[in-house]
Amino acid sequence: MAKKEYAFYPGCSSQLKASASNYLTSVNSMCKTLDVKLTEIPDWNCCGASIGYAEGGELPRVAINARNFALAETHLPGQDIVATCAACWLGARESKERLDNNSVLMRDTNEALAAAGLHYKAEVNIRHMVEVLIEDFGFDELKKPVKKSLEGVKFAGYVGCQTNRPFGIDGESFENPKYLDKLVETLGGEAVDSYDQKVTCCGGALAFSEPEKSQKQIRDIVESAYDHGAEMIVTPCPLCQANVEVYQSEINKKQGTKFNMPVLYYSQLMAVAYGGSMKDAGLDGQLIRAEKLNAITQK
Amino acid sequence: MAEMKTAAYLCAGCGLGERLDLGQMEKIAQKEGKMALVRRHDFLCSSEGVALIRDDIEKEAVSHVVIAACSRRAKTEAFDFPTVAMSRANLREGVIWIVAEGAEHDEVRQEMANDYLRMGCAELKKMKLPEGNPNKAGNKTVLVVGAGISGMTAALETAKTGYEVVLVEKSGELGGWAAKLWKRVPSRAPYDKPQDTGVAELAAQVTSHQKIRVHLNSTLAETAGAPGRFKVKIAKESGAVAEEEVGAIIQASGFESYDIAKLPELGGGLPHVTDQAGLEVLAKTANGKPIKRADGGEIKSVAFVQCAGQRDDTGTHLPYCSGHCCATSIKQAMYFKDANPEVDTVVLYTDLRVPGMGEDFYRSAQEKGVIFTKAKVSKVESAGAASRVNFRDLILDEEVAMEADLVVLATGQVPNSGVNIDLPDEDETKSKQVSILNLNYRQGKDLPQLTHGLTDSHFICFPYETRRTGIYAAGPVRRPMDILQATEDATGAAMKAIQAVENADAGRASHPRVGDLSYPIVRLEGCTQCKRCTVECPFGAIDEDERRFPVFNESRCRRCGTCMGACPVRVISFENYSVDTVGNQIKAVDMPDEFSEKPRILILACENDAYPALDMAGLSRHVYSAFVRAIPVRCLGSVNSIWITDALNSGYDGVMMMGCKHGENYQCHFVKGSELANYRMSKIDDTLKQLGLEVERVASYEVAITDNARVATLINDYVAKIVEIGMSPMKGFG
Amino acid sequence: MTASIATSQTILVVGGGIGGMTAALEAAECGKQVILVERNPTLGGRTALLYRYFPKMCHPTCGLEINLKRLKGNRKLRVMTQAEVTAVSGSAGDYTVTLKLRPRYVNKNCTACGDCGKSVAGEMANPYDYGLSKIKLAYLPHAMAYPQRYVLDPAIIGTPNAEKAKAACKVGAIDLDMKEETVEIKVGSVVWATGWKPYDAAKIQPYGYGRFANVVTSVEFERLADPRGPTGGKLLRPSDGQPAKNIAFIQCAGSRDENHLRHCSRICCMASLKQTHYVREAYADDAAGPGKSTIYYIDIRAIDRFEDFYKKVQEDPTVQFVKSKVASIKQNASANLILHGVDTEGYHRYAQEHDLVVLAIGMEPEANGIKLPADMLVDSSGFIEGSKDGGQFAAGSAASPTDVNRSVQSATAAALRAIQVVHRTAAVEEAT
Amino acid sequence: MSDHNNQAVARYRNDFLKEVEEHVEEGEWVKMCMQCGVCAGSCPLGAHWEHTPQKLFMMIRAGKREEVLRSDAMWMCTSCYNCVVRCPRHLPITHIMHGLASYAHRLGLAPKNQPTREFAKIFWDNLVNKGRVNELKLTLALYFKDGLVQGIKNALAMQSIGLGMVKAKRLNPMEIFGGHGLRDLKGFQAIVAKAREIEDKKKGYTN
Repeated sequence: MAKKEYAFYPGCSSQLKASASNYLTSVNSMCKTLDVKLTEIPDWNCCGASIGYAEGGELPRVAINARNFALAETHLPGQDIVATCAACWLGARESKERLDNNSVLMRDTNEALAAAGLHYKAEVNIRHMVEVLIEDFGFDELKKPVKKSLEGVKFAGYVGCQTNRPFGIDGESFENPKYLDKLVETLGGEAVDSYDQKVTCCGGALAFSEPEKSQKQIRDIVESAYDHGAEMIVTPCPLCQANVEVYQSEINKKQGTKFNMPVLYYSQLMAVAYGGSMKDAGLDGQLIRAEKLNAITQK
Repeated sequence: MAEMKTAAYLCAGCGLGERLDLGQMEKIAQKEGKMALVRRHDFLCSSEGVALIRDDIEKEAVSHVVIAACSRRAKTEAFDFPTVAMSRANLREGVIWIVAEGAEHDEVRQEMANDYLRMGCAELKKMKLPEGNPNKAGNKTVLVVGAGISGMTAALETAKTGYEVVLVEKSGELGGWAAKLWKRVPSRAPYDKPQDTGVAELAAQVTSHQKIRVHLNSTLAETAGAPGRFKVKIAKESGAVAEEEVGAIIQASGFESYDIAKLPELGGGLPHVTDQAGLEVLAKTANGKPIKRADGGEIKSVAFVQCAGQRDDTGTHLPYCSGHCCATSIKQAMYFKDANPEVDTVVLYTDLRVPGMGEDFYRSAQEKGVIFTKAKVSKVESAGAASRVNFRDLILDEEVAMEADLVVLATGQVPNSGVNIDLPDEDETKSKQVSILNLNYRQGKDLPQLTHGLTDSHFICFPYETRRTGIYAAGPVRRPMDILQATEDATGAAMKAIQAVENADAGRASHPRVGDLSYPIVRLEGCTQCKRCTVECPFGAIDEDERRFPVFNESRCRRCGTCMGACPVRVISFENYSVDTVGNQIKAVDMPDEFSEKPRILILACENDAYPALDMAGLSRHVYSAFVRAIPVRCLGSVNSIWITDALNSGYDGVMMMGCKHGENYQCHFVKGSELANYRMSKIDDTLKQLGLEVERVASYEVAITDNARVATLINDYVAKIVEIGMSPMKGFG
Repeated sequence: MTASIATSQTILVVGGGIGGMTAALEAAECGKQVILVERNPTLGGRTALLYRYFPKMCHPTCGLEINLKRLKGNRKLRVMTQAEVTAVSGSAGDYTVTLKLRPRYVNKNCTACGDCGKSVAGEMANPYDYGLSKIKLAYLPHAMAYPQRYVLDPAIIGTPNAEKAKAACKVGAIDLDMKEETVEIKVGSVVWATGWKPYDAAKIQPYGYGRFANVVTSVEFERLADPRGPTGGKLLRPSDGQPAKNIAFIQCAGSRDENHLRHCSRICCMASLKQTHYVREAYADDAAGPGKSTIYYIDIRAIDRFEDFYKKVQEDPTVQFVKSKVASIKQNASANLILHGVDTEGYHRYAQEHDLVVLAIGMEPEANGIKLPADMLVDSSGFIEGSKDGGQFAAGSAASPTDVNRSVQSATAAALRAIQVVHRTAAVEEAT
Repeated sequence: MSDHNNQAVARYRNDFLKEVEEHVEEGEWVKMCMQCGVCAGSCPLGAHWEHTPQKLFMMIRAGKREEVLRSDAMWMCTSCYNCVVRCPRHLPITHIMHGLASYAHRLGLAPKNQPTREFAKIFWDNLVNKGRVNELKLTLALYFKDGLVQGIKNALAMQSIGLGMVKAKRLNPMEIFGGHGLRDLKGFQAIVAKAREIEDKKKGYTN
C-alpha cells in the first residue's frame, strides 16, 4: 500500500510533555507501522476548544481555526488535515462547515486572516485520525500488521462526546457507536459491547469549574466499565482520557471507591498489537498502569 | 323462469370423504332433500368438478344447486354460477374442522353434516334467482347542494366524468366561504406559504361547463323519490319554483363560523377582536399591503387565540376541534409577516394541530418569525387602543398578559346540516334549523346526524355511508375540514353519486350489499299497516301511501331485511332470502328425541362478522360442540321472531343470536339491525314463559369478526348451560 | 394473457391494502375494468394487521370482509397477487405497464386445507405478526387472507421440504416448477395505492429499539393486542412473556423530526389513545389492579371530532399525559425501561420506569422503496402527488399520511380521477 | 429594558428575540424550537440547570431579557452535543447556549463569580497569549483565581495528580517559564484582534 500523507494537527494536549503526549507517541508509532506520514501543520495554533466561546466569541474562534487551514493549504497542499484530538477535530470541522456555508463569515474571516497575510481558500478537508484508519485503511488492513494479539484483555470502548457528536465517525450511531469495539476485536482483544456509558459525557469542559458535577459523570463511566467486566477503558479522545484517568484517585478519596481502571488510547492498543514497546505505545505515560498491556509488550 | 330443477353436489375433498359417510348423505339429499340430481366429486372445486356442475346447468337445465362442501365464503371463484339459485352446505369449516377428531365423535359429526345438507336443500327449494328490481330508474343527473369549494368540486368532477349536474346555491354567487378568503393554506409541496384560493378559476370552470346547470339564490323546497328518480323542487328567491329530476344528490351545504358574540370572555364584540373570517376581510381589503384594523389603525402586533369556543368541555361551546384552524392561523400570521416582517405575531395554542405536511407549513411560519406559545387563554379585554390577552403560559408555568393591536379568535365550524330528525318534533321546531333537503321521506326532512350536528358516516372503512341511499354528504357539513380535505371529500362523493345512479339504473343494491339484485317484495294484501317496517328501516327507504300502506322505494333499500325481521305478519321477503328460506332450514334439522342427550342449538349469525368468525374458528381448528346448527343471516335485524318460536316449537333446546356490537359505537353495517334485534329479543322472554321455557333458551351475543377463539368458547359454554338446564320439553310436538 | 385482459380503458390499481381495494372496487362497481395488483401473497395490507380502529374500536377485518365480499362478487375486477410493477411507459390513457409476477408455487386448486403447512419442517419470522411469531414455510398468511390459498416461501424451493409439501397436497395444488414471469399490460390510468410502512425504529437510537427487548413499535403492539396475534391478545412483553401493566407510549417516534421523518404522521396520537383502551381492557378484571398507560407527547393531534375520543381517554384515571419528547431510554436489570426526560409544562424532570415501551412509529411511504415512473411527482417525504401527464394518481397513505377513513376517501376520489382518464380515452376512441 | 419585563405591552413581542437573532451566535434558530423538551432531557448536567434550553428559548420569545441573560443555565453546558443530535428541529443548541453565555458575558450580565465563566476567560487569555494552551499556567491560573491562599490550598489538594502527571511526562513544570508558543505569535494575535474588532463592531460591544 502506498504511503499516505496527511497534514497533522496534533493539538495542544498532544504536544510534548502535555497531558496527552503519550497519545502523540503512540500515534507516531502506529503511523510508522501503517506507513503513514504525518507532517505537522507548520506553526499551528489552538482550536479554541468549545470552552473558548465565552470570551472568544464566534469570529475569533473561527478565524484561528481558519489560520490553521490556510497554513495547511499553503504548506501542505492537497493533504487532508488530520486531528487526533476530539476538540481540535470538532472545532476545526465546525469552523470549516460554517465558513463554507456562510459567505459573510468567510469574508470577515479572510479579512481577519489578512492581518497575518493569510487567506483561506476552502480547499482543505478536516478529518479525525479514526476516520483515516477506518475509511482509508479499513479493519482488514489494520489487522494485517498485528504481531501481538491483545487476547484476554477486556476493553470498554468509551467514545465520549465530541468524537461522536455531532458528526460521528463511519456513519455510526450516536447512541451506540461500535467502531472501538470492532477495532479492539481487530487487535484480538475482547470488546465489552454491553458497556452502556459509551457516549456519556465526561464533563471535561467543566472539570475545572464544576468538579463535583464532572466527577459524577466520570464515576458513572468508570463504574459501568467495572460492572460490565472491563479491565481497561479505551478512548479516542485526549480530554476523555485525561479526565477519566486523572480523577479516579480524586473520586476514590472523596467517595471511598477503589477505582483503578487504566484508560488508554486506541492508538496505544494498536502500537502494542503492532509489536511496539511500552515506550513506543506511550504506556509509560499512564497514571494508572495498564499492566496487562505492559505484559504483552514484553512477550 | 323455467321449471325448478334441483341438484346437490357433495364434495369428498379436504378430508370430507374420509370423515363423513357421503353415501348416507347422498341418500339424504335424494330422499329427504328431494334433489333431482345428486352427485359426488372427489374434488368439487377443481376445474373438472366445476365443469360437472356447469354441464348439468347447461345440459340438464339445473336451476337450483346445493354445494355441500366448504363455507360459502370459500372457493367463490370456482362456485360461480350466476344463472342459478345456489345454497352452500358448510361441511368443512362448519363441521369437520370444528368437531373434535376421533371415532367417538363420528356420530355427532355425521349428524351435523347431515343436518347442514338437509338445511341446504330446504333453503334452496325456497330460493329464487333474483331478477333485479323492476322499479329501476335511470335518471343519471347528479344534484349538488351548495356551491362552495366542496359543492363546486363535486359538480365539476361529476361533469368531467360525463354526467349532468344540477348545482343549487342559496346565495347569489359561487364560492362559499373559500371565496371570502384572501389566500388558502398550501395544498402542495413545499407547503411553505399561503396559496391563491383558486376559487375564481373553479367558479369559472363550473359556470362554463356544458353539463352543469347552476341555480343561484335557490334552495330545495322539496325532495322526493329515490336514487335514479329523485324529483326536486328548487325555490328561487324570487318565488319561482323550478323542478328537476335527478338520480343522486350530493349535499355540500357547508358550515357557518361559530358566532364570536358567544365568546365575550375572549373579547367577542370588542372592536379589535375578530375571528378568522373577519381577518380574511381585512386581508382582502389590504390586498397584499400591510393589513390594517377595521378602523384603519396600523397593526404592529397580533395575537391568535386558538380553539376559541372549541374543544369546550363545559357544554357551552363546540366540543370538537375544527381541524383547520391551526393551519389557518399560521396562514394568517404569514399574511402579516410576508407584508412586514416587523409585525409581531403570536399564536397561543394548547396543541398545535397541523398533521401531515402541515408540519412544513408550521416550520415555515417559524422561519418567518411567527411565535408559538403553548398557552391557555383566560380572558381578552380592552386596553386602550389595544387589547390585552390574559393567559397561562404552559411552558413558563405562569399567568401572564400581553397586549396586541389585533386579536384573532380561531373559532370553529358549525355544520349546515339542516334539521335534526332524531329530535322529538317539538324540539325540532325550537331549534329553528331550516331544512336543507326538505325530503318528503317518512323518517324526516334531512340526513340523519351522527354527532354534534355533523352528518358524518359512522363507518371507518366506508366514509360515504350515510343512512339515505343515493344522498352523499361532502365537505364540512359532515365533519370539520380544510379546503384540501374538502376537495378530496367532494371528489369521492362525486364517485359515490355516480355509482348510485349506475346502481339504480341496473336495479342493484348499493353498499354494502352492492350488486345484490334481490329486493324486498311485500304482499300488501296481508299487511296490517302496523308501520313497524317504515319506522324501523335504518335507511328511511319505506314511506307510507295515503292508505298508510308501506311504499318500498327499492332503490333506497340496502337489502338488510330489517323490515322482514320487523314484520309481525311476515309479508315481506326477498327472492333468495325470506322467512321461508330460513324457516325451512330450521325445520329441516333432524331433531333427536328428549332422551337422546343430544341437544340442538340454533345459531343465527350475522353473515358479515359472526359467521366469518365461526368460519375462521374452523380455519384455526378451534373445536366446538357438534350440537349447534348455524344459519347465516343478512343482519340480526332481519331475524323474524317467528324463527325463534318455530325453532323452540320444533324442539330446539336453545337459540344463540350472534350479531354485531350495538349502542354508541355500533358495528352493525346496517346501522340499527343488531340494536333492533337486541330490542326485539328483550321481548322474547314473554314468549318463552308462555311456552313454559327457561329464558336462557334464547341468548344474544355481540360477536366480532376477530372472535375466532371466543365463538368456540361461547358455544361450548352455552351448550354446557343447556345441558345443565336440561332438554327442551317441546320435542316431539313440532 | 396480456392481450385479453387489458385495453386502454382498464384501470390499474397498485397495492391491495384498504386504499387500493377501495379504489379498485369503487371503479369496478361503476362498471370499469380494473386490475388490482398486490406485491404480497394476500390482499388486506397493513390494516389487516391492526387489531382495532379508532375511534370506534371496531375491527379492521370487518371492513375487509365486506370489501372481499364486494370483490368476490365483481366480475370487472381482476386481482393479481405477488405482482410488482417494474415499469410504466406511455402516457395518460395509454400506458404499458410491466409486471413482475413472483411464483406462489401453489395453484388455484388449493383449498387452504393446511396439509402442506403441516408437512414442512422449518419456520420463519411471521411477517404478518411483524416478526413476533413464527410461521411455517408453507403458509396461509392469515385467517382473512385473500386469495385463500397457501404460499410456499421461495427459500424452500429446491429442498426436500418442498417435495414434502408437494407430496402432502392431495389436490395437486403445489407446482414447484412455477417461474417468475414478466408480463406487460395496457392500461388507461394507474392508481398508486402503495401505502405506508412503519419507520425503521432502530434508527431512533436513544429509544433502544432492537437493543431493548421491551421497546416495541405501535404496529407490533397491535399484534400483541389481537387475539389472533402471537400472544393470543395478551399484552405480554417480549423479554420474559410477563404481562406488561405499566406501559409508556412515546409519540412522534420518527415523525416531526428532521433526523427522521419531517412530516407529522397524523395517525399516531389517535393510535396511542386507542391503544390505552387495549391496556384498560386487558386488565379490566385483574385483581391486582388496572394497567397503566402513560403518553409522552408534544401536541396531541386528535383533530376534528376525534377530540371526543381524546377527552374520554383524558377522563380515564389509568392514563397519564406527559408533555415531553422522551430524551432517552435505559434498561435496568429486570429489563424494565427507564425513560429520561423533562415534562416541559412547567419543567419537571423525570426518570420514569415502565415495563413496556410502545413507540408510536411514524408512517413512511412504502413507495420510498419502490421505483416509481420517472414523471411521478413526490413531496419532500416521498408521498406521491401524481404523474405530470395527469394519468396516474395516488390514493390513501401513498399520497399522504392518513388514517383508514381518510385513506378510503382519498381512494374513492382517486378512482373517479382514474375513470375520468379512461372516459376521455373512450371518448377519443369513439370519436375516431 | 428591564422594566419592560413586567409590562404586558412588551411581553411576547419580538424585541428580545430579534436582539438574540442579531447578536447571539446561531440565535436565529431560537424561533424554530417547538418545545418538545428533548434537549432538556438529554443534557448530562440537566439536573443542575435552572432553566432548560427549551425553556430559555421560550423565555426569549416571551421577552424575558434579564432573566435569560442573568441565568447561569447556559454556563452548565459541557458541549457534549447530545441535545444537538437529538433535536428534531436541528437546532444547534450547544452553540446557542455558548452564544447566549458569551453575549451575557460581554454585556456584563452573566452571573458574577460563575466558575465556568471565569475559567472560559482564563482559557481564552491563555490561548491568545501563546497561540496554544499552556496547561500548567491554565491550571495554576485557575487555582489562584480566588486569591493566593485559596490557590495554594487548591494546588495542594490536587498535588498528587499534578505530580503523577509530571512523572508521566504529561505535565511540564518548566512550562511556567515559557512552554509551547507560536513562531508567528504576532500574526496570530493580529488575526484574533482583527476578528474581535469586526465582531465587536457588528454586535455593538463597547468593552
